Amino acid sequence: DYTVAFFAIMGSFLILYIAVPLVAIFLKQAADWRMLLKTLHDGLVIRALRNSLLTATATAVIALLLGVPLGYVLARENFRGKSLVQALIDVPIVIPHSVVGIMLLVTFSKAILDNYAGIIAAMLFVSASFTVNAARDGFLAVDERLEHVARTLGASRLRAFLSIALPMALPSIASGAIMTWARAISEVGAILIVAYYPKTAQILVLEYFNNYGLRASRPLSVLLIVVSLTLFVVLR
Amino acid sequence: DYTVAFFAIMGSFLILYIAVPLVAIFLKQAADWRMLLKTLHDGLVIRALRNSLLTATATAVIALLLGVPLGYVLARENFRGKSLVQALIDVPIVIPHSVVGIMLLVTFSKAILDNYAGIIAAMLFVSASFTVNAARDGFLAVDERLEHVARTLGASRLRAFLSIALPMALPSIASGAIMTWARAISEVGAILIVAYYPKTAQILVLEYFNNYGLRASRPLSVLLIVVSLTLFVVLR
Amino acid sequence: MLRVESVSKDWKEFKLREITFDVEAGEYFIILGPSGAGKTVLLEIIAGIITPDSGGVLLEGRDVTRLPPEKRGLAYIPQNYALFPHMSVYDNIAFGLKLRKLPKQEIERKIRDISEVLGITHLLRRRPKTLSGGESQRVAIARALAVEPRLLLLDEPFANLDVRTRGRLIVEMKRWRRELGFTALHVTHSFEEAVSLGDRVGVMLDGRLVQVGSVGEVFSRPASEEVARFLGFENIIEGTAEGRLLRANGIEIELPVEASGRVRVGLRPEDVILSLEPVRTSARNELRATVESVEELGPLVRVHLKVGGIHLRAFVTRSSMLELGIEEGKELYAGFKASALHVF
Amino acid sequence: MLRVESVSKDWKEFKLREITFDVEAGEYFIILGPSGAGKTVLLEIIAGIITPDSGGVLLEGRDVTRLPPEKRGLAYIPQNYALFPHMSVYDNIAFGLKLRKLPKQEIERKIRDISEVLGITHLLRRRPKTLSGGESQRVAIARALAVEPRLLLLDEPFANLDVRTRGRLIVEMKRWRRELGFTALHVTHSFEEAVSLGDRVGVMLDGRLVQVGSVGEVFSRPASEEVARFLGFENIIEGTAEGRLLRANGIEIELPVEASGRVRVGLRPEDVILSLEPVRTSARNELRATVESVEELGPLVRVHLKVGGIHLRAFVTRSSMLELGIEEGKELYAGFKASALHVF
Repeated sequence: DYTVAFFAIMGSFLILYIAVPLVAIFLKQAADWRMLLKTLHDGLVIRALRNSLLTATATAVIALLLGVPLGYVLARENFRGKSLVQALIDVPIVIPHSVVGIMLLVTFSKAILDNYAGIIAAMLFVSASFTVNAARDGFLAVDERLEHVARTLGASRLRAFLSIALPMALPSIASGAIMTWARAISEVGAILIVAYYPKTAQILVLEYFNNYGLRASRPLSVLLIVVSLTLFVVLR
Repeated sequence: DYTVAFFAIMGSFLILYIAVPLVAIFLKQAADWRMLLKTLHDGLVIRALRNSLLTATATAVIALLLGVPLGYVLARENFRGKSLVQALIDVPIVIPHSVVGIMLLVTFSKAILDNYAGIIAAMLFVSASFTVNAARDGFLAVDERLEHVARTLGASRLRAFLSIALPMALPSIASGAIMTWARAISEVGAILIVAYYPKTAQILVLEYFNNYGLRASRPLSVLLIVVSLTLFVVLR
Repeated sequence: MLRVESVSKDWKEFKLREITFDVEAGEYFIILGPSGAGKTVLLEIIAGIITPDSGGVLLEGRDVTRLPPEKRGLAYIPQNYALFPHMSVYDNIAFGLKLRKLPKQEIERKIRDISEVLGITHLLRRRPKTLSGGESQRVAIARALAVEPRLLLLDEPFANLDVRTRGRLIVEMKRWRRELGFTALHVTHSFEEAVSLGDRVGVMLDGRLVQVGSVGEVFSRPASEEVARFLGFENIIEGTAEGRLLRANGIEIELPVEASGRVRVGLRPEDVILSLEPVRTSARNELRATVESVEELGPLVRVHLKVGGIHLRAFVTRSSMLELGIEEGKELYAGFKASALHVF
Repeated sequence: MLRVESVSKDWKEFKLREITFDVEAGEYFIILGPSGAGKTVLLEIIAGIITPDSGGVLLEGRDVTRLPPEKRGLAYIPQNYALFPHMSVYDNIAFGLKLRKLPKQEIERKIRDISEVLGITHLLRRRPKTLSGGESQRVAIARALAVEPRLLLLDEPFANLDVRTRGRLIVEMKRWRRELGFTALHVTHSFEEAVSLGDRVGVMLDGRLVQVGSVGEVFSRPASEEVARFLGFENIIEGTAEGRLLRANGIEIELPVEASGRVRVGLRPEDVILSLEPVRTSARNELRATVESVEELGPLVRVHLKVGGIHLRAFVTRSSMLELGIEEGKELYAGFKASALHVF
């Protein structure tokens, strides 16, 4: 079938456009494994990686604490302005990242400038929606009647939530939290504005590139890709 | 119900965390409307905005040209490695933005360094998945039997695609293209590495902030928020 | 024991209107109605999941209308059983007992006892997903009865089961009731369940409880035309009676009893016999009819007939349809005994 | 005109096996089978949407098995009509004509003509979403017939319509055929459609075409036990015949004809009559039976009986069920005429 064949060829360009850079950077780095080893002993790199992992994890935890209750309310209750709340949660996706940084600084000023709180603030703003939406979908997939039956058997609403809804929605919530974590660690633009220091790995990639060029920034990039892809595979 | 009330309060923090910065930046800027007017006459700002709009639009067009056929193939055909292709399309979401820039430079080197092609390359990598997924979902929602009937009535496969599947999936494809456009114009990290010049608005926000501080970068941020939110409202 | 008083509620597409009835202690009360009548909404109001717009629910004389479900002391089994899929059968049954903070041995003993009665001892380690429909229903009943509820609410408990399992569970349900002595409110659309299990039956149509009484009473003396229709009197003929003769729209029908003035009579479509030639006997009404349309219901066919100015529906089997050559426009004779008529 | 030759195909859960049949020019051929038999897959193979694993499709002597749908010159109407929702009714009907690059006046004339025959002239400006089921079906037929196809393929064309509309469309279909003279292949699970419309019928069970013949032939002489079962002979009794007596698992049955050796007889459940007391007459088999279970089918009830060592199914109406007090374990008499038995 010529039409489908032609469509498949058009589509392949896009697939290759994503696949080739992934393969290319690993191949190039494999030819330069000394640099990779050296990077693994670079204190700055280790500290930056630790900062990235810590802040992304903190972001995911905060998103869980606030986003899971919100997701439950969105899944179970109807209230005025619900669709506005829904829309608001998705707004951060479309705002330019540097503008997110400016917005946060305008609002919180020095409290978040160049500290861990600032990194987490930037990350949370751009990534919380993943946890909220996943939690909501997870709770929507739990038959409400299970909670009703639990309540007629004597469970309070909180108890029914903790012993029925939460454990059943857990897989969906977990994948939402992983997406939040991944989106958080991928953020650059907002963090550049709010908190250049303490240095995170994704910012350090930029700094090494600006100061020492492509070869210097490549090993850290490869490390970050490995972290991201591992998470991605876990998610699927 | 105490449980739901408590959950709603927890959730409100997150909603406020997104809503307050949006409101705050508009209020602050309203108190400083002279600066906004001045910005509107700044040639650098106008050129940067034009660059952002042009490159984001070019990205959306390329994503449409390559992503719609791919979406159609994913919706209608089964083939080995289909799930791998599906996964690959979503990979860019989880890779740190600065790393995306490094990957692209490693692969294409000087061809994309500091030119329009570079901006579009970075934008396309991070945003194409929105168009592909939306096109696929749009085509999946079109009953395949409509195309079958069109074919028994004498239409070739291409003709059936053009006169049945494409017009019916158009709303979904359009919203995917808008998301691609919004994601493209929001990108900072990858563009910083690949193409600091020609200057785009989202990079100029960063530059003004670094060189002249918050007050200088705020008006351009407000302009970009207006563009993004307008699009977002169109999308809903 | 349970008193539902003038309960009204608008909920999604359902509208409950002024529902009032009592269930006595130890009674098995059936609410019979077609799907869409609002039976589930009524159960959820009694369980405390939905709050009524007006009216109240009393349990043993106490108004519980505003009480949350966990404070009502009754058990609810929804139509899909709603077993907790992430817990073993044992933990499902133990759920209510653990909430009551009973000692572990006590819980084990109670589960052993109820499992033996319900014949599910061998299933205790299994996950709900691995159970058949009949097994799931037994587990759901065990979980509900384990907490010794004052009242058991059952929503179409046998609707999703195959014929054999259903028949067996209905028979067993009678035994469990004898052995455990619970009070039950059971909603269903099945006449079979109503006849086999119900001490009393309430007929629910379109959000209203239109007749309450013993099973025999309700089936033999429907209180109104719409109950009659629901119980299968699909033909309702209105006319003027004079002695034992009814005149309706140009046709004459012999009645089983004397009457006068405007009357309406009900006739079941299965009591209408179709034939190609007239077979006049003394006991029988026989009328010339034209087939308007034919509706297949599995092995049975519902024939819509035009008789003079009135419409009649008759059931025939698929083989009779073929033998008689029934299709639109066919002319034939429709006969029925006077005794098959039910005068309202 | 159409010849389907040993077509086999595994497609999703369906398995077509060696399907062979012919449709003559001008004929109305019905393929009758239960849902899940693979009827739609067969139509889609003939239409060219699915390629068979083996076997071939011939149209007017030419092998079209590898030809794409647009080169076959036939029209296909799927079960949901598949009207193009983004086009007006006019543009739907014009779709095939425009592809043929007919001049505009020619297209207009053709649409006017076909719309008049099908009674949809007043609908031409409407969108498909605003049409009723019956109107949609008429438009789908108009769109298909407008291109003057050699063969019209219809997939359960009346399944989604209400009784009245269905009856009317079946009658009209006969008229359209007379006026427009097309050849049709129509798949359905409805006996009514087969009887009303079919010149010939093919019975399709489980992916195989098991019997082809005139309607009367197929219904009166089912070729095998499984066709008989599908046509409603739910009871198949196997035993040893001696003259007109059949011995099966401890019971004796009088046969309508003489036979000897192992034979099987079919009996429709609607021909089994249940009674509380024996009513022995010369023409009738009468056996003591125990009720095993009861299955409600709308106004009809299927009673599963145990008679000696065999199982029997009988249909009774819901009112008879109540009168006879039928429930599990009930003992009663099952009777049927010898002439109701079909010996294979």
